[in-house]
Amino acid sequence: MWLDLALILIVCLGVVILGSSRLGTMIQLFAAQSLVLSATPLLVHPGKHAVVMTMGTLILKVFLMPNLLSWAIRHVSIRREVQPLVGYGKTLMLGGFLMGVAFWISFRLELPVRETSNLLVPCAFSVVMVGFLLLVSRFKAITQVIGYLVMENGIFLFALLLLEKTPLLVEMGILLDIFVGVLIMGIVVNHINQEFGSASTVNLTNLRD
Amino acid sequence: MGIRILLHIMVVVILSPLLLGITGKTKAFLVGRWGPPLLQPYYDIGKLFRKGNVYSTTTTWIFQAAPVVSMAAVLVSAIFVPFGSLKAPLPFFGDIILFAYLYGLARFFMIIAALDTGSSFEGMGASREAAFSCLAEVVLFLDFIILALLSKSLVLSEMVEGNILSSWQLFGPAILLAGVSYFLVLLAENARIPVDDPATHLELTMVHEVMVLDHSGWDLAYILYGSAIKLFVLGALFVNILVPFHGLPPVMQTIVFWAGMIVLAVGLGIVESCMARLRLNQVPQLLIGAFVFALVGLLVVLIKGV
Amino acid sequence: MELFLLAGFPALMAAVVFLLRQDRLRKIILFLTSLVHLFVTISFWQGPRDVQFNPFLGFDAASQLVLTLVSILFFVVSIYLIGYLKEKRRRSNGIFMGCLLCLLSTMTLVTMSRHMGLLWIAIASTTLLSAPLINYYRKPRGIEATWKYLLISSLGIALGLLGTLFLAISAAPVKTIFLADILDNAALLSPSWLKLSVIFLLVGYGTKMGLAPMHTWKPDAYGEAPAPVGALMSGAVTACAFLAVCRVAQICFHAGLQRFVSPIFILLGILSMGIAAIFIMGQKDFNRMLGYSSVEHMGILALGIGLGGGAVWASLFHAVNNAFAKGLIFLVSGNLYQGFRSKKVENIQGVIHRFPVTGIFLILGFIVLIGFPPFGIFYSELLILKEAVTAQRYLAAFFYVLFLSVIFFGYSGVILRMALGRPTEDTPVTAKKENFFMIAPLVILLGVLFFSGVFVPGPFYDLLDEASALLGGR
Amino acid sequence: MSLFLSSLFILCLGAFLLVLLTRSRAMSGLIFLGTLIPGCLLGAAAALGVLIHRAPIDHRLNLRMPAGEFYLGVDPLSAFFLLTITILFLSAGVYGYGYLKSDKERNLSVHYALYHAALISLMLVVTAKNAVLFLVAWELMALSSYFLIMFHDEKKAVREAGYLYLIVTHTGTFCLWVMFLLMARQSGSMDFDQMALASFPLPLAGALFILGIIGFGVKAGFIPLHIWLPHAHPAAPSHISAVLSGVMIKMGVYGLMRTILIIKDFPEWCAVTLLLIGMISGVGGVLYALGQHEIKKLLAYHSVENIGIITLGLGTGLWGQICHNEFAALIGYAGAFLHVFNHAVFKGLLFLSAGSLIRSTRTGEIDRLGGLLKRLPWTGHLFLIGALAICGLPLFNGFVSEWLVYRALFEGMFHFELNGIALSSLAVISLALIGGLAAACFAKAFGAIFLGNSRSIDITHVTENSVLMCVPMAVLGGICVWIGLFPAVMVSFALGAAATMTSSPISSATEGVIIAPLLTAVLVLSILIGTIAILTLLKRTAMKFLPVEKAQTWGCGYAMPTSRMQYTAASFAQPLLQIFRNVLDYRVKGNRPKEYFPEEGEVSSRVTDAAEDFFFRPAFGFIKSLSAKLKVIQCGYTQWYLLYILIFLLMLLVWKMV
Repeated sequence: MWLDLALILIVCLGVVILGSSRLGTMIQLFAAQSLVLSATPLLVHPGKHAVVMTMGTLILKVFLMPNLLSWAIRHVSIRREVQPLVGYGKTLMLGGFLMGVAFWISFRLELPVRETSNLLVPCAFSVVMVGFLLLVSRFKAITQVIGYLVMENGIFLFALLLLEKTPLLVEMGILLDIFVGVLIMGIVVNHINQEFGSASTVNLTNLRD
Repeated sequence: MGIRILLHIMVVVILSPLLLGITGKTKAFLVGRWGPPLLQPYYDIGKLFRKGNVYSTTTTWIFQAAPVVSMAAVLVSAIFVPFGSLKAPLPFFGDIILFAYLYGLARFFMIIAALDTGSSFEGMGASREAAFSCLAEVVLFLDFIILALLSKSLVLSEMVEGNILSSWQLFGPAILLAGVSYFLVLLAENARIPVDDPATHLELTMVHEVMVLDHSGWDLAYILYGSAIKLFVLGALFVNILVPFHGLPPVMQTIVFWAGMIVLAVGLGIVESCMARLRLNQVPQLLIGAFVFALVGLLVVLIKGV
Repeated sequence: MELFLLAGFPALMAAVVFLLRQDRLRKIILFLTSLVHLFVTISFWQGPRDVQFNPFLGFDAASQLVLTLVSILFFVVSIYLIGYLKEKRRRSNGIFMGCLLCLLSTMTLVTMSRHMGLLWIAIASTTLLSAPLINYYRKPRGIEATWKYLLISSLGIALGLLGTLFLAISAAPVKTIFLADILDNAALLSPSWLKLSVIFLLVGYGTKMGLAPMHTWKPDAYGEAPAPVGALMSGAVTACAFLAVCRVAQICFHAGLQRFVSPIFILLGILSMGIAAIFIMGQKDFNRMLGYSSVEHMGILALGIGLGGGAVWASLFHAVNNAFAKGLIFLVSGNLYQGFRSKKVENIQGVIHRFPVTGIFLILGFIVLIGFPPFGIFYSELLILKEAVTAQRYLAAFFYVLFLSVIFFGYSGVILRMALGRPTEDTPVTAKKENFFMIAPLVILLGVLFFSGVFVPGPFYDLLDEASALLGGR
Repeated sequence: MSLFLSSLFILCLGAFLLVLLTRSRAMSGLIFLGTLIPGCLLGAAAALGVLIHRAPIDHRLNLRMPAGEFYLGVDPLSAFFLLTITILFLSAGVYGYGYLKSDKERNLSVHYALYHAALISLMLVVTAKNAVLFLVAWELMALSSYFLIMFHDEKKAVREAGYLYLIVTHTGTFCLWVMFLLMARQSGSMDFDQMALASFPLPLAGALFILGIIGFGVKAGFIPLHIWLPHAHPAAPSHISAVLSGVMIKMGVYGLMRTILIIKDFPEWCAVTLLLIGMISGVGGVLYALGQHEIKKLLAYHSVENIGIITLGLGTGLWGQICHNEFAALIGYAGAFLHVFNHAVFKGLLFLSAGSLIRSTRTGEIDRLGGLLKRLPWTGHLFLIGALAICGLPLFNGFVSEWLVYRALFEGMFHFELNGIALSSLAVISLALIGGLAAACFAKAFGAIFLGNSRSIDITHVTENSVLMCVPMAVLGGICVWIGLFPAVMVSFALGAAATMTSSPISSATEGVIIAPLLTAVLVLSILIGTIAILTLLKRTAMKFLPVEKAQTWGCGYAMPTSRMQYTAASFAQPLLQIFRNVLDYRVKGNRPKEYFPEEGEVSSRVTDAAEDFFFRPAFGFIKSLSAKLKVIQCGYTQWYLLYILIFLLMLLVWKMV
């Protein structure tokens, strides 16, 4: 029962991120979502393995990455998100529609999920969809990075299904990779900012045919 | 076989200008004149043989070779055509193609000789000659097709000899149509009145005459003689196609053949005196008309079942 | 010991290169490591096909094929770099060289990994490592290309991760996702999770490989990247991605999902060739055109795998030839850029008469890319068409031939217009003579192409046969 | 077979050496000739050996090609083409050496190496017995001829022509790919021998026929697919266009014949299509040639016309095969074979003489030339021989092969049923029309260039070219006359090749029946030459006693005729083009002089190529515009790119999972 609550909370936080416009709040919301996320392995089946997972997510996604992002914001000195591709209201509506699609797909696929709750797969799908929508609809580079991270959270939810199966080494490798990915994105955002004076990807469109 | 070839050529060389004489006589007679004597063409050619030559500076050896080649080609083409009882001395399977292309060779040399002189009048004649002869050749081949289908053979003399009285009942109309279209080709090839006026001297209207404008002396003689022989040979072929005399005994064949030739000459004279020369852009229509006649003939043959 | 030499040694050298100061020393280290890597790979040819270092890392026929291809290409690019990076630059090329060496080790890791999770990590790291390589010149267009490359490939990697997770879920009874275990008891995998994972894996690794709808980063990345990086990425990195896709196909073949997955492959193949045909026609920028040519050749590879039977052998053969052909044409584009200082097609003219050697190699590259007989791509394209015709997939064959001819229009329009004719007065031609280091790699690549296309050596044939047998071809 | 392999080896050696030796010019010329002459002679010897004994020889090399294998074979069919290739390449090569010797600033050894490569690939195409080897040689031929055409690549027109050539041939080759693969699927192997054993159901044979017609038709130049020919020939140097139109387009004919040999039984409509293509290509080719006033473009269209004649022979042969009338099939194929050889010889001669004409006068425009026979005697007379031969006039080789084609068509008329007769008579009519128009066209070309006065360029300093250029032309002219007067040898070779097509050995009786009329025809021709000799003798003796003067041409009294008043090629062709104007797109433009004292007026007439302007140019433009419109996919917005991936993923899920 606690697991379902956590899943719903993660999905709602995702939607709130989608709706928010100020970068600072978005980073804090992401940190909150990662916090709830790190709790879920313990809820599914507590054990030595789960503890390591929780600690890993806590260190990386709750402390390290948000600080990195906020450092990037201060460094790049942008506060407010410019109008997204289709306007806030419509993005939220689109988010809702995509969640509907996610639920419909996971229902149609009737994937055999064993002892964990049947809510897990749809929620994971919808968080991935929300992250993707965030990635697609925003112009600021930092927001796109946050969208990418929300999508990673969704993928992490799926990983819960096979918690004790995959060896630890692979788990850590995955987390490490995500971290390095975000690190490089941060560096590139830094370059964008130096070159274009603003971290918005609006003027990143002269490579076309 | 050599003697028969020589005999054949002698007949052609001796008698062909006579044909022109008869035509000239009939044309004069129809307008109430006595007209030039029958042997007038012989006198003209004889006179030319005694005259000197004037060659233009721009011409090359082709100008002098063309009359010779055209005369020789026409002479040699006579070998394939039977004259009444005189059978063709050298027939072979597929000689109609050589027959037609020999005339092509003669025409080709006459055209480039005309272009050789470098004058605009000869060029005019040459281009018209080239245009009309293309269509005439097509009609000629269509007639040969009809004859070939009738006689199932490609030897000119056999194609013609197959045309006996009995074949007229079944394929009468086809042979008639072939004959008429062949007559029109005859007129076009020998520059007779409806296509081109042999007697005129207005360069802009001439076709054959203007091509030989610059020729003189022996060259002009060869050309005149060649055109006379060409008329004689094609006329002989016309008579062979139209008149079904091949079934008769040889003596009768000769009589009927030569009578046919005379009638042809007179006919030519009549046609020339009662028709005027066509405008140049109407000549293709005339030849296309001849082509349609021949085509109808072919259809008749096909329908009647070959 | 060989394991260290192959995978670990380059990474170590990368660290050394980061610390060094002088550029010249870095280039020599790069050259030496690639030489060592090449020798070790060649040494594996005599040995048995299936080598198992430990449960995670090992070789089979397909991976040895791709590894040889990667190391030859890397060696050639390292020689080219000596000539390419000759002129002075403000910023030292430490990061550049370091990333290159790490890239080599991660690519080796991809070929050697026997665990699907490890395979994903290796693929993800190749992506992240190649991002700074694209951004070498620090120009606005380069940064934009890098950003787009990063964003799209990280989305691809995320989908790949999802796919691997779904694979793990479907392989729950098997307890591990080691390739060997999955293949042995493929019947136990739950079909619906497996299908889901195959779709996500195909889209994920398809993005890395540059198949049609996910190809959009390719023209930008290859258009802006420096030529040697372009050569390496289009030749080696896509080959590794292709190996990953082959692993997925291998799993499907063993799990009996052949009828499920081949329509997807054929769709991807035909779509990629269609997109490439549209964009190569009348392309203004030479390197972008090479990007689209890479999309086209990846499409042919996917089509080959999809058709099965002899076409699998042909697509592996095609992968090898394509890698060397791409290397050749990209290095030639590097020479062109050094000579003409521009990538635009209209102000590169009469290359044959201005730089004869580069001109000849440009035309030879064109001949190889187009698939003219003496070289291998002709045979592989013919074999794929043969398989399409014998399998009576006439629609696919029709589109395949249609797009091949339209692409031929595009190539000859662009390359022949550049190669022939005379350099017009206003072409900004620097008075540079072609230096040795930028020609030698072209000669080596041409030699390898000649041997891989015309006089195909015996052992290479057997390797191809075993690899295609592995993937379910004849 | 060893003869053939040794010739291939020598040529490969020559090509290899030439590629290495790009620096020294003298050496490269020496090596070029040193390897070309023995190579060609050995090749010709091998071909003659097979033709005389009529026994096929073949050789299998154990070189492992990924799909097929290196399997060569010379049967009388390929031997006949091999003979044509070697003779023409030899003469064009020697001519080319002389033609290019004075060209200082170009790197010739690459050109020579490509020449060798083209020759080798052609020999391989003709002797390949394996579909993959055939395709490999076919593409090598297209590639090497492309680079040969691009010799003067500084001119834009040359590049455009080369580009068009490469595209059209390559797209045609894709049809061949599909055709050979379908045949391989039906017979299970890529070898032509196994394919010949397999039986092909009629509908499949029909489909293969269509693919073959498109694939080989593009190379041979059937009317709708001929568009590259009139562009490629003027662009290439003349010895290359001689080889291109003399031999390379014949590979299309060879390919068609090989497919017919393999598939053997066809539905009847295939023979009908072949005949129709022959007629359309023949008449269309010669009509377009009439409208051209640039010598090489004119000759290019004449290649299309002669391919039409060859296809007529082929069509009758195929029809005879379908109706199991061995005799008609035999003559039809023999006519086609002989015309292939004859056309190669006289078209090569015409292109070489056109080349030396252009080399001396710097222009190919007929309307600016004139009176060159006096300045260029060798070129002029050899051009005349070529012109007479191509028009099929009696004393030369063109007549012999056209006679055979006529004979085949008439044979068809006698023995086929109703629609056979109708089509054969239509074919005879069109062949007669082609003959007439060709004669008119070449009279125009020869007359306008070599006779009369020079129209606009000053030809006083025009001199004849080097001996190296005239000797090959003379050799080709000699061959034209030799076949014209002694046709028995070549006709028997053609019959031998035709026998392989009908795959039934011909008895000496049938061979006698075919050759006997030709011998009588030769007798008649000798009488013709005799009469010409006698008449000229008569005239010569008479001229001694009669006065002969030189004077100005009689212009009907016009005092100052200038050379520009002569009939130009355009005015010469005007009546004919007027007759056929609705068939051709014949446009006359320009402002005719209006007032009494007109200052200037000009008239120009043009015949546009229907197939090119109303089908290929718009189609090509459509592809370009479509691709430009679709380029919007790469719109530059990363968001859209990500959306593409998501949509594709969802589409896959819905398609595959649900």
